[in-house]
Amino acid sequence: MESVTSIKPLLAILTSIIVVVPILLSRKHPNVREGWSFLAGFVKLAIVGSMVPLVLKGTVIEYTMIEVVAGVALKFRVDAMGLLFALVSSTLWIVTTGYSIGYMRGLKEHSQTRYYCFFALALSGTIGVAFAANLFTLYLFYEILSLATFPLVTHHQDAEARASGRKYLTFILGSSIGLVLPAMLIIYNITGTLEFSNSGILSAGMSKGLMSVLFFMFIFGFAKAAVMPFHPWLPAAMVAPTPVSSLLHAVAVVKVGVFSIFRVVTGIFGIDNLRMFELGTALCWVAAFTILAGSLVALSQDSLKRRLAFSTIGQLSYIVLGAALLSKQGMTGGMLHILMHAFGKITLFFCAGAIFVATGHKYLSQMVGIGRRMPVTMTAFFIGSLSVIGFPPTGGFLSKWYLLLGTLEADQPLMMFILLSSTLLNAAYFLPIAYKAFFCSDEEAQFEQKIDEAPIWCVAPLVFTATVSVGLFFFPQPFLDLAKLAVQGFTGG
Amino acid sequence: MSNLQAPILLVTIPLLAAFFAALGGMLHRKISFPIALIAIILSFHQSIIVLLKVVNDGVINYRIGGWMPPFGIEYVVDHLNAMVLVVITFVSLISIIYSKLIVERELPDKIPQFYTLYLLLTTGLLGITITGDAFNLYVLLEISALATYALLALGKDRALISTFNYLILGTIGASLYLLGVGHLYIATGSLNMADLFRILPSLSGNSAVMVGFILIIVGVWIKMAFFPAHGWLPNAYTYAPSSSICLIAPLMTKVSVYIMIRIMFSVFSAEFTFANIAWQTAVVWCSVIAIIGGSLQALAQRDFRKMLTFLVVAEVGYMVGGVWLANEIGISGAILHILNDALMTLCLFLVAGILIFKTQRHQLMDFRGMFRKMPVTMGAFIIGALSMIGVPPTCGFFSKWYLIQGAIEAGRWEFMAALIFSSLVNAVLFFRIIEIGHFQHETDSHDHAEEKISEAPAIMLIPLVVVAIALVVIGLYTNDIVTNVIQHAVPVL
Amino acid sequence: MEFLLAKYNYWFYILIMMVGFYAMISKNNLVKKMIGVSIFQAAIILFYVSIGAKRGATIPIIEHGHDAVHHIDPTAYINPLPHVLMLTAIVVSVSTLGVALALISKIYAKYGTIEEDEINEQLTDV
Amino acid sequence: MKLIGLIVVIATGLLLLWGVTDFPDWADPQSPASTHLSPHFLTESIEETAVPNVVTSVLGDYRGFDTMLETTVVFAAGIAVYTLLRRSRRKDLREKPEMIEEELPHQALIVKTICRLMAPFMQLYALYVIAHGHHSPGGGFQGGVILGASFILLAIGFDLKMVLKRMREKTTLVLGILGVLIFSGIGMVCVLLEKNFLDYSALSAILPATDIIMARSHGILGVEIGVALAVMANLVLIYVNLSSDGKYERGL
Repeated sequence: MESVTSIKPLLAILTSIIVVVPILLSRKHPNVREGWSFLAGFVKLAIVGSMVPLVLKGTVIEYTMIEVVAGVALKFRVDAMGLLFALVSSTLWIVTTGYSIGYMRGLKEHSQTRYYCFFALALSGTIGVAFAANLFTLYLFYEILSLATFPLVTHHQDAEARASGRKYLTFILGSSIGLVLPAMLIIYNITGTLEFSNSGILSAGMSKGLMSVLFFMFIFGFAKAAVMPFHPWLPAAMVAPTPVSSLLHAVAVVKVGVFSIFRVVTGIFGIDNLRMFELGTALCWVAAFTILAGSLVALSQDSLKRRLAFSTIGQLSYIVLGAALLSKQGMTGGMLHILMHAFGKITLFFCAGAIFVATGHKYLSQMVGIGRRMPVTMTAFFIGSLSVIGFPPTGGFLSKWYLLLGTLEADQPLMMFILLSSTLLNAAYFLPIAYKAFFCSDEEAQFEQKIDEAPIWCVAPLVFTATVSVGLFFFPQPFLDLAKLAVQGFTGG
Repeated sequence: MSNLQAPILLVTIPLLAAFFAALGGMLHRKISFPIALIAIILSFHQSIIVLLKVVNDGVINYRIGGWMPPFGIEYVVDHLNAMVLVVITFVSLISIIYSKLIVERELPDKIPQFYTLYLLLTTGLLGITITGDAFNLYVLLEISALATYALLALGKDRALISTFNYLILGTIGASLYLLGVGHLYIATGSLNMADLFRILPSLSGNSAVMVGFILIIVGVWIKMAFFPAHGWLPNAYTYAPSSSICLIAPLMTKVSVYIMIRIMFSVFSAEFTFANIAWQTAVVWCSVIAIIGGSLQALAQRDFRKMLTFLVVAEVGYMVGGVWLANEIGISGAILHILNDALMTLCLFLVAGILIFKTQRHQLMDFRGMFRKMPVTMGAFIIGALSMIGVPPTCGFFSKWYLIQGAIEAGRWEFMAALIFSSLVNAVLFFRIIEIGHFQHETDSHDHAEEKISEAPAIMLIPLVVVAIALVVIGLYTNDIVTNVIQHAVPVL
Repeated sequence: MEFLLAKYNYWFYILIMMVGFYAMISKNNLVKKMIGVSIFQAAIILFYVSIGAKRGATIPIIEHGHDAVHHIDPTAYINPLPHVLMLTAIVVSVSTLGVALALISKIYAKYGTIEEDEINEQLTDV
Repeated sequence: MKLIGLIVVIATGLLLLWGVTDFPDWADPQSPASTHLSPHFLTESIEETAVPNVVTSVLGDYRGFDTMLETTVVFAAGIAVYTLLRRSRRKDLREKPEMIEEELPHQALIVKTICRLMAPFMQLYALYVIAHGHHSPGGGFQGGVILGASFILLAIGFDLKMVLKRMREKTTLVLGILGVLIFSGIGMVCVLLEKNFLDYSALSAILPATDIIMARSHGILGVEIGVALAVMANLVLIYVNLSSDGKYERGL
């Protein structure tokens, strides 16, 4: 595979770090401040987008900054998988910025400058993980992301935020220092490198015990992927303002977790090694458990955001499962699900936020008949639900389709069964919401038959993402191509 | 024979300046500060010259009085002490600028004496580092010790009694060192380190040499507060005046570690030192206890400075343990940690000093609302904290990296576990403070009127920011430092 | 016996040193601790000076130093180096003692006692 | 605590005893200490420095740097004690009004007279010890200590005021600093003359009619004077501060 050296990946990361300065300087003028955020968003997207044609041709873009330890450099490498993820994150950053304006101003939140600064930093962390060429660089940006999101999660600075922030850090930071760091060092000690390679850097000659221990240190260490039992931080983090939950805890943070798992599975351990030691199957079971348990718990949640959070936990493990299947179709499905779930879930979170801005309600029991008042929002909600459930004609169907094919290819019919039953569960916890919103008797309805939507800054983004969710079903290119290209690289096909 | 005078100048400039500061101070108390400042700047400059010279041309030998060693006293600058010299002058420079205002407030009637003692202490530390003569080292050890006693005793509360305890233990340590040197002298007839290094291998098995080694090492351990002789340090440092602690806390223990390394590898040899595996194991276990015990004790503190002092104890464990891992990576890690730990300890003590300067208090609870009041200080604090925890790209991460690599290489899992554990505890420690700073406001948290920013004066802030930036920059340039400097300092094993 | 006699200086230095060492560690009175320190350091000085001794030699001042150059027999004079070192060590111990006494005097002014346990009692009371 | 202390002490003692077993016999002319460095000093001292007292030549020249630093140690101790004890604020001075009026020293006529008689002789002897250190036992330290002792004797025999009248606080401080400055200054002059630090042979360039060897001898003398001044002044400084608790009033 040919590679090109270009500073673009670094620029893409730096854009959102540098923009912190003008944001801080213009803190007295909110319109200018948000203008900077938008500008950075578009610049970033343009940089990321400009790399697509090259990568689609099978080229890899590399940029080495500095060698920090012998054999380990601060190095970026843009391949199909990373670009796919970066594209999703930077697109959704712009959308979320728009949504933030509506949400934060609608609720007159405090410390908005701090909010936008850390948001930008978090995005840098995300893109950094996407473009990391080795485990060290990935770890570095992973930690930056953990730290940058802490002030966002605890934005309200009250007792609840404090408790959640503590839980958030305990899981995220604790697992990454306690598990990922030693695992990384042991691997460096064995191999002398941390560079991701398409066939893995560990040799097959390792003992099974050591390899399994290391493997699960990574799986659980990347607690952002919320694989059970390392999931409790995610529901807790829902105390954050909704734009944070939507971008970070449906897209950036959690996807960074699964993305890291993907990277480690393919780039460090190598598919062949994992197959040989049957670690893929073991991971399948962990993921399957998380899928079912997450969905079941989601059923019982009354708080809309918590329900979404548990749904996210389940959905994330779809992606982990995709990786764990170690089959071409499964991995394609997993990668696509990063994208599809992102658009679907962010729509749902946007809706939850819009409802909160417009009515102040958080609980499902208070939302009966809300479709009468906010038809646009709830229609988008419905579409988002369909996408997450995996119902055509939404993007979610495609990724689930590939995942199901993957189970067949990997000869794991049981996993297929689990996927299907979880789809039913998804339907069971999402559809009633949409149903009750529109179809209820007048006595039941808690809202007047009068359209009163959230501010336009809130509604426009969610309409956009819902539309994209549908659009992705019909036009999955170039994402599908990127995913296939990436998988081709790993499996050597 | 006009040769390079930098090695002697960098020691004698502060020494002469000490005398002039005392003389000038009798004329007017404000004269001593500029004298001291200029001297330390010059000394810093000379140390950089020396470092560059060593990196380019190798070891420098300087014969004092023009006498041939071993008859005369010799200065030997190799890669190891060239680096430590720069660290010492840098820390000294930073904290002399920083502490100008503090001195004027804390010790208004003792300003000239303060600067005289400060310069003597710097001289002592520089001399210890640069000398190539075992007895000369003892004299310098005492100069720095006497200056330290006086500086520490100027503090409040229990300063007197804890300084007295330090004096007793420090004297025991220095006396044991002297006794050990006597044992070497009786066995070899020489005091020059290089000469001893030549003669000692022919005396293997000589009990006088063995006892000499034990006495010296134990003496140095007492000086550096290594478990179980660590009891004196926390109290002595906690109650010290914040003007001098920024010089003492980062350097004293580090210089003692340097002495240990120097004695182990440049007077004795690695083969001699590591001949007995049981001893090695015992020392590593002691450092494990030091690390874990220090961290846990730190966790129990409510006073910020006392917490830091226990961390100093834990960090000593890092370095001693790293050296006694008995492999090149571990020793590199320990040497790198001398540099990194000096800077991060400095950074945190500078923050403590600013806190005391602004609020007159130093409990953890006094960080309340600090993020709003002092954003720059807290920013630097966070960088220092991250470095202590070991989050990339701060330099603390990289020394931990090397130390853990060394532990893996040596198969000392207990040491690795202790390091990871201490990282986790540090994370708890510092995020507890960040939480206090972030959440607890004296005013209502939803108050829109931004609280007034009230930072420390620029003369204190700029040194702090410089150190914080240095923490990151040094982290990024770790590889250059290791390949150009530290690699040459590590004995071939 | 031969063996014991041949090194008797060294046996004694250890004995004296341990007396001082014990006082340093175990005495409650701060001044007594300092006396211990002094004994300890005196023992070290004794140790060093013993190294310098040489049977049948005299003090290291060269006789007829300013006469014409003649052969100097190094075995006729004792080793000067330990004496030089101990001049330094004496000064150091005096200096340490001075600073320690200054500290003790301040401690006395503050706590009204120089017994360690009484000071500790006062400290825990606060 | 006492038990632990005892155990530590006994353990250390045993360790040291074990170390002694491999020592060369006491006063053995063939011991390494007597054969490695010392013959060089003994045989070359006169040739290289023109100083018959080898202790002085090693102290002042071969290991002159050690000596300079130990002078610095005394200086550091002096400054440390001064910093810790000296009270300058008026408020501090007014504290502690209760002073026990001990009349005894003032009435002890015999003591006073003897002290007064002794002091000049002591000082004279001290000067001799300093100046004659090249040829007989003695040198800067010994002379400095005797000088200092003469002042302390006066302070004990009379009272502190009497000494302070003859040697003011400022004079003591300046002399103390001057002593170490002389020493390190000579060292720096050598550097300025493009030789190594403390290489007194460089002084032959500025001293009239001296060759390299004699320059070393003179250099040692200069250094010894510095040492003497520093030791005297700092001992007096330490004594005065300790005995008067930093108040410079009465003394013991």
